Amino acid sequence: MEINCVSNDTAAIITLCGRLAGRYPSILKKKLGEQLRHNSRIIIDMSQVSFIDSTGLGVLVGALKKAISREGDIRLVSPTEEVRMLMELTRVDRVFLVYSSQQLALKSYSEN
Amino acid sequence: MNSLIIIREKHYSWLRGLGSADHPAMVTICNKPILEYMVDFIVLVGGKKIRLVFEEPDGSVEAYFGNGERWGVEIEYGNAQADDTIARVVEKNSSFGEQAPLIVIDGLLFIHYDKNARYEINPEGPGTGFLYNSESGSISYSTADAAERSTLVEFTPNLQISTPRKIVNLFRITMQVLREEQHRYVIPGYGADKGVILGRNVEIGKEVKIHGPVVVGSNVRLLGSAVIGPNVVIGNNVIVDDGAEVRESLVMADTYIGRRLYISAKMVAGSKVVSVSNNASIEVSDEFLLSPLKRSLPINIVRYLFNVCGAFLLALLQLIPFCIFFTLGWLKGDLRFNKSRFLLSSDGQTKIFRTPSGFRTGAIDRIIRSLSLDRFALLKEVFAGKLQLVGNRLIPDTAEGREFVKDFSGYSPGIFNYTEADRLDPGAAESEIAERFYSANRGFLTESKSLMKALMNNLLYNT
Amino acid sequence: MRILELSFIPTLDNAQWATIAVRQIVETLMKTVKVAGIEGMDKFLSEIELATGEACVNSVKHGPEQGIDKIQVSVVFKEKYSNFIVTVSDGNKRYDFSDREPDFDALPESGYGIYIMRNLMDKVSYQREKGRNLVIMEKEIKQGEE
Amino acid sequence: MKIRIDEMNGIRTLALAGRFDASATGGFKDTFKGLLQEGAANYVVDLQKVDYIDSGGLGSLVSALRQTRSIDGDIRISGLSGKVRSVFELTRLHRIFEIFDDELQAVKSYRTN
Repeated sequence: MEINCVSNDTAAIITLCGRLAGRYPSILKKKLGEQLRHNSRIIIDMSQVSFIDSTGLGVLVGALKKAISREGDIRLVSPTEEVRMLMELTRVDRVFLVYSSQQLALKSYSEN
Repeated sequence: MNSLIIIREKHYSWLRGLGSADHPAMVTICNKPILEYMVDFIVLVGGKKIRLVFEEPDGSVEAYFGNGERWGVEIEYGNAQADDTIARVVEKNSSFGEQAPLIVIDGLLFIHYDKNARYEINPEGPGTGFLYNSESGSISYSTADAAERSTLVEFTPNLQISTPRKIVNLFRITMQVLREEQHRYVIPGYGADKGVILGRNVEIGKEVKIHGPVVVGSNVRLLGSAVIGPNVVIGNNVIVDDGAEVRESLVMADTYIGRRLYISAKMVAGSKVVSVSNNASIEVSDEFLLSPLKRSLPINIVRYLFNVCGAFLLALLQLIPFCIFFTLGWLKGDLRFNKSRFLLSSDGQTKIFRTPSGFRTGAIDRIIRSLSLDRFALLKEVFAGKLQLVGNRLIPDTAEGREFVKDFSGYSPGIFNYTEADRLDPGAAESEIAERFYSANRGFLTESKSLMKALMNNLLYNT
Repeated sequence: MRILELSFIPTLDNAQWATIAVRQIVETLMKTVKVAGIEGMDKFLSEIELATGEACVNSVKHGPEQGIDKIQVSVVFKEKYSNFIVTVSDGNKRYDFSDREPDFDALPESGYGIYIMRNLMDKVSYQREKGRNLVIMEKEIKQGEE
Repeated sequence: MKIRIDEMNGIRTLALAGRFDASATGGFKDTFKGLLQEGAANYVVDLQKVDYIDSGGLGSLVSALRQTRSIDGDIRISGLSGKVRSVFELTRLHRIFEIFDDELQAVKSYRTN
């Protein structure tokens, strides 16, 4: 799995690519931890995540809690059907705001 | 009237892989195989013999339907080939077509019959023809001396017939049956609450909420504070873990639904989830969330309950006779009991029990034995979980006994034993075989039978 | 518990008798332990009979000449698992006991034997031991309740 | 195993009885060879009285079927008992042979196509 980070004034954009499972959730957790120290407004582009397991979801939720406690948020960009369904099953879909593109997600941050 | 039901791959293959490994015709609607609805319908219209004709035969269907006794019809099995016409199938199964009127169901149809209605076919004179015909299947008939093809005739009263061809269809039909037509079919289980049908051996946690209509299969555990319904069918052998919520969904047999999962408008089979709204499906490989279940359940608890219930019933029955005859026997000096130490399990636990001596001393003693009252004092051991109600013969704690029990890992003694149930000589080889065989093949049915046999034997052969 | 041990001079007729003997002894044992009531006992027996028959015929056919080295058949009943184990052994050359499925569409005229054994029995294994071939077949009595 | 040969409407019928196992295949093959030499192409093999069939028996049926198909003939099967039917199914022969309830229908079926 690839994890790429780009930061700008409004938010940090993390693009994930591949399977968020196995050892990658803990790597992502570290990355998100670092990122949260600088900027608590995060966008995660999930459009290229083919698979996510419950640990992966757990990392996202854990990071979201931290972000909110720092008045930030984690917003997701176009999760695939598979990921979206798993998020629904685990009720995680209720706590994340989901956007169809990075631009829209960025715009949502700059609006408030 | 006789009937042929033709099961062709092209009508059924899309159901493969949904739920268990059984034949797709065994996929269920409200926990009843689709094929069984067809059989029910044939029985309802007066069928006496049914032959299930397969292009790809399958043991699971035969294992389920057997010879049809349970449905009150004769069920047989036959073969056909993929491109056989209906006429050819009828020809191949000639013992079915000639003497009696024949109904042929070809394809996968869900017939929305009503078990309380009467259906009649009204052909004008002899002939053959279709009662229903569509791309996914047909129902045709021929009268005994069919020669001429007559026009399309219809059942009276009229029937709705669904032709499932996609998972979504199956879901809709199930919902229709669940919400509007429950009363029309015999659905396995018993009605617990309004619109709620529960199967055998269903464990429901204290805080579980069930909102009907809901149909739950057998061997199901709904744990913790799970929320089930409305509009849910749960198959056999399913665990819904604490805090999960299932609504507007079908959970197929042998599935585990993990803690706090939220299942809405889905079909779940093992680790496969299909969204009913857009037919998208995913395979969840995380076994903590969803996973197929092997068919095993906490049988020990159930066994213990079975034992305790049996022992309690027996104690109720025996209490008064026990008081009377033991007092009499004690006054008369007829009672001879030995105290000795017995082995409780193959790992060498022991306990002292009082058992009747080997000698029959008098009339009262005979009565006590014939009514099995000599076991009364042992019943408390069942409640304590030390003895089974029906189990192996108690083996005395001797060097020989310990040796014997050591290589008999299934040894689990009971107040009543298999040897006496089958009236075998305790020393003989048959007794050893029976003891080992039954303990390896415990089942509630066999045990209830053994108990009855033991009680009857005591009654018949001690007087 | 070993309930039958027999050996026969390899001819096709003897193979037939050995097969019938195995069926009979299994039936007798099942009746002794009163599982006669289980549904499908006849099917169970027929399946054991057919698998044993295939193994015996196989041994006879692979023998160098009829009537030299005896073929041995044994039946063991494991009460703990209610399992029958039928072993057929011969002194022939090593077999190719692969679990390849025959290519049904090509209308094969032989090669069904091993496939039949594997499908009728719960477990079929092949061993080579002290210059003998051992075909070991296991089948469990499954009762139709709980 | 016993084999009774008959003829109906120009179709040869072979009614087998007994155990159709490896020791019986020789007899069956010889009989069948004889019939082929007489020039008959269409057959019905009735297995109603066969209570045991093994791979040898099945193999000789398939071999016979091949020979008849090569001369545009066929072998149709009738009267499978439950036991024999399950062996047919196991070896997928139900897909290769046309299977009928009774001999007469199988014979008639040659006329209908």
